[in-house]
Amino acid sequence: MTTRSPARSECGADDQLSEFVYLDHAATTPLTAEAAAAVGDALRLFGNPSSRHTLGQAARDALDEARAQVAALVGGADDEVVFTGGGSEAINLALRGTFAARRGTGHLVTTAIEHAAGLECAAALRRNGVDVSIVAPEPGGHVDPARIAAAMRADTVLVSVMHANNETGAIQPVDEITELVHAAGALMHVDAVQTAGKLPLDALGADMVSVSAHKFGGPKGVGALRLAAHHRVEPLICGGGQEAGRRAGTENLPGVRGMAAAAAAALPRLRDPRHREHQWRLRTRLLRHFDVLDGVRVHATNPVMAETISVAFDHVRGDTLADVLDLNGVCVSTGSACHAGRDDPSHVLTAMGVGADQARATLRFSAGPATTEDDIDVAGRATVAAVRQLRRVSGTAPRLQEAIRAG
Amino acid sequence: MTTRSPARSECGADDQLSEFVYLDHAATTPLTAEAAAAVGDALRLFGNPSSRHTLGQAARDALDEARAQVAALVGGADDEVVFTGGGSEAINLALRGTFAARRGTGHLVTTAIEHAAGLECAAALRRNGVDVSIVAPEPGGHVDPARIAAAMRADTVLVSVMHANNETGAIQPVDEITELVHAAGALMHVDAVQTAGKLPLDALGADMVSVSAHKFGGPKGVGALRLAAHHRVEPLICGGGQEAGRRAGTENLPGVRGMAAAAAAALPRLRDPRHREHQWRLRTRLLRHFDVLDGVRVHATNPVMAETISVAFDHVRGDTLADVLDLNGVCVSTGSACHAGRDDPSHVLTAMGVGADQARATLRFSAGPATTEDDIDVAGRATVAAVRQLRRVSGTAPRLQEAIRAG
Amino acid sequence: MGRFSATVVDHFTNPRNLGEIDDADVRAFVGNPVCGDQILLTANVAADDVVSDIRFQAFGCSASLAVASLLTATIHGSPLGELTDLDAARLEELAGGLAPDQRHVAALGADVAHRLVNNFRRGANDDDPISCSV
Amino acid sequence: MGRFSATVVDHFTNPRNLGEIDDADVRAFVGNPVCGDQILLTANVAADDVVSDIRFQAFGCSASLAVASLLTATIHGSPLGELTDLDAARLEELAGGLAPDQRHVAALGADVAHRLVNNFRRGANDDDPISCSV
Ligand SMILES: Cc1ncc(COP(=O)(O)O)c(C=O)c1O
Ligand SMILES: Cc1ncc(COP(=O)(O)O)c(C=O)c1O
Repeated sequence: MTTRSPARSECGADDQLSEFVYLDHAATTPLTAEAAAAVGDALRLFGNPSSRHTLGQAARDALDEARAQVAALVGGADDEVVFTGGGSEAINLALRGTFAARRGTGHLVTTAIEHAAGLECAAALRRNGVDVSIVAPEPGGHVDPARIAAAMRADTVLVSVMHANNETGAIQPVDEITELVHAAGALMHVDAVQTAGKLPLDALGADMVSVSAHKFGGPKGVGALRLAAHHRVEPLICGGGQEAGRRAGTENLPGVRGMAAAAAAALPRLRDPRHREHQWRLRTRLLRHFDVLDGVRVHATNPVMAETISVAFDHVRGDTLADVLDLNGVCVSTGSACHAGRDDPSHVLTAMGVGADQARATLRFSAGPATTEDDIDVAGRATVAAVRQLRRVSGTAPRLQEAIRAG
Repeated sequence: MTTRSPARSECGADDQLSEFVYLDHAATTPLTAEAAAAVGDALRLFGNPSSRHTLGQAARDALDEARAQVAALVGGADDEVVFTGGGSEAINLALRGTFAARRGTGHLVTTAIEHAAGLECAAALRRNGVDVSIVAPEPGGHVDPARIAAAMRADTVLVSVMHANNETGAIQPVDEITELVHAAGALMHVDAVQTAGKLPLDALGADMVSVSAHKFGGPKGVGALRLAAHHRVEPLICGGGQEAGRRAGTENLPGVRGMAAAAAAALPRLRDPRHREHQWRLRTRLLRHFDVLDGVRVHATNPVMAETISVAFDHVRGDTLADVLDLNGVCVSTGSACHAGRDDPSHVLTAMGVGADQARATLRFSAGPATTEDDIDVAGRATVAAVRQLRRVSGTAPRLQEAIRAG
Repeated sequence: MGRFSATVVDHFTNPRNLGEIDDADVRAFVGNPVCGDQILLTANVAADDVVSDIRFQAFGCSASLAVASLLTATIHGSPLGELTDLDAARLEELAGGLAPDQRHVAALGADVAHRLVNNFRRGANDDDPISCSV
Repeated sequence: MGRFSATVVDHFTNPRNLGEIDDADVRAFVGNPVCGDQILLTANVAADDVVSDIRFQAFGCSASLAVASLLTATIHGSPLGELTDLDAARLEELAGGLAPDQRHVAALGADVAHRLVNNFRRGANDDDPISCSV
């Protein structure tokens, strides 16, 4: 559907990318060339990092080096980085590990727009006797720090807020929240899965920060929790003394090396204003395509990640629209990937006050560092055509429209 | 140190293997060529299996195919396979997940020779109010089913016994134990991390079976729990609905594909009597090398895994011996890799009644499917020379010897 | 769209008989308030009970749109009497198979086909804005 | 053996002054009951207080064996009086660095060196089967 720049062909995922305009980077990203090479190298480095012989020590050295690279991305000292099996595990370790270390007592404050990992942890903690307060966002998709402050109590142990929302891209005021949480003597966790590799994390004052490699060009199934040295969590996975007793099991060396290489490749982008400008240009350009359509609404207000565009097209079903686009070689999603296949409207949009029909009419476009203006034009044109086609299929007969609204 | 067969060079790990005789397969194994290729392919297959678009569905199909391949290795239906971040996580899910689903009440029976993952889970459960009975092995390294039966109570929920011990290779009577456990209406978990790819697992009647890819030629950081459809565990990692709600988080597709390829490569070996005979020939051959030495004792009696040889050399420190061998290009370990760097004698040998001095004098040789008789000869000769050298260094003066014994 | 059969993809991409017949002999509407799928059929019936013209409009998941189109292609030129045999299983077969989470659209399609026959027999125009039977 | 310095590897692989002097002028023994490391030194001391011959036997971790050998190489030909300055830090330096979990052997080495001096000064033969100071 589009011509790719030659630089793209270095990337291992090129075979697939060349056929598709991929605008689902918030779900997962193609592996960067650096990460692919690092995984390949690590597959050959097969010793067990816990073995004392040369091959074990070579694996250990590779692990230590990777830890330093990931520490540079997430901020914090090397020994504050705990490798995990992904973003969800990091979040579980942060939330459930913190309360398990306190025998399941105390109060958790989190928000209604967290990822399923955060919300399900909150639900599990609540079932096990932890008090949980869930703060609703404002209609623009942001959590108001004043509402967090109001939810906090004397026995609040932990506050968990995401850095940017995966569905809307809304950037949350985590610095302000961290400040008030610390002032109240509580701990702060930030789910930075959507911002790692896109926004700097080293200045985050939170006690815990979760990231997932596959969202910033690393492999799937590996992530990290930045865990402040002063804070102790109960491990989710007990056993050997790996990760300084914070996560047992032979380390996922290929995954960790891949994540580290992706982190190292992402770091320079974080300091490069041209990269940010490019993403904003892409966003503006895509939205301009939609100007020819009626009934188009962008869900989140500023501040928002340029990369993530959540937009409702009235009288169109998001999942159906995504299918038409897919048939036209454009990969997007309706919201979080975890929701695919389920019919209930997004909990994030619902919490923002978006009605069920509007929520179901929503599509998420998410660009990556290699997305071009051509990609955006292909996607924009295909979307406009698809929306028009689907509106033609559903017709403009008042009765069907009325039914649609009532439904 | 040794000449390798040309077939070996297909293997991604060849660069390292060519310099070393690697006899530490119980700690971790080199990636098979099949697994390396599968990981490489999966790195290019970058969609999120939860995404509804074509790239997501391609990833989903690859995941489903891998699940079927792993199911063939562990036995059970495809939907009874839960992918995990390794053997330790599988064991944690089995043990802690079972009790969490019963609000942490009931009685667990396990053995003193389990891997740290099993023992630490038992300790964590005990801290949280579960009653735990730990059954000691017989001096030959085997758990007597009668002792398990004696430990069981009316409220016993779960019995967890490993298939073969990682330090001694002793094969446990898990079939007999499963039968008596089921007769008593309790659940059975088998830690098959050491036997997967070496012994058939499909006939295991246990309700749960744990495996780890890197022990049978797959990548590190990925494993599986075979979880009977009738049995529900509380997830360790809450969040998205992946793994049918049993383990949240974007799936480790490269890892899972690598594990599946390794499983498929291992399956024919399981049915090949020549492979078993080869492993027994290697074992016998290595032990014959030690005939020239005094004070050599093999810890486990039959039945034992041919691959795993745990042997004490009197008046020699196992860790020091391992270092000498490492300097001579032979990689072995003193026991479990998790123990490396710690001075406390092995909990497995201690439970078997082996004294601290004998336990510290122990080395574990563990062969793999590609180990040759040449490898064994190199290792055998190097070990004999090293034992003699170290005995020379410590001397035969009665006082030092006496001190050694007293220590 | 690997989850869809070639037939579904075809009808989804190139819907047949799209639209609404203004002065139709008979109309039928069905809606599923759970998943939101909706199909409107308008048809003309010739003297020999054969469906001489039929159009659809639909809102919903991709499979429901495809099944609505497939339905009109199947019904067009058929005697109304044959439609009573058109059940969900038959529609699923005609669709070249449906994934488990798409199967409800076959029931929806069969339902609206039966409504079309009933409405014609009763001389009624099914005008409930939402009716649900699935 | 990437965790060991080149010096440690050298002394571990090619121990200097291995053995026991049968009629030694002085003997010193140290043992660490926690980790089990043990070093026996036997030495002859010339009239000018210079160590004219020294041998070791050792049991323990690789680093302890290497340090025992290094110790004899350091002591050999030196005046006994200089040995009191030989502390754990100096031994670690001579060893080309020790990993944190190996550092206890430097203390063990310094201890047995000091015992050698003391035993010679006191004219005693340290014969406790196990003595521990680390
Ligand atoms: C018997 C046994 N169980 C469990 C494990 C843990 O597996 P992993 O390190 O892959 O988590 C191991 C190996 O480390 C093992 O040998
Ligand atoms: C904000 C957010 N948190 C957590 C996760 C979970 O990450 P993973 O699927 O890698 O476990 C995701 C993505 O799935 C996410 O977008």
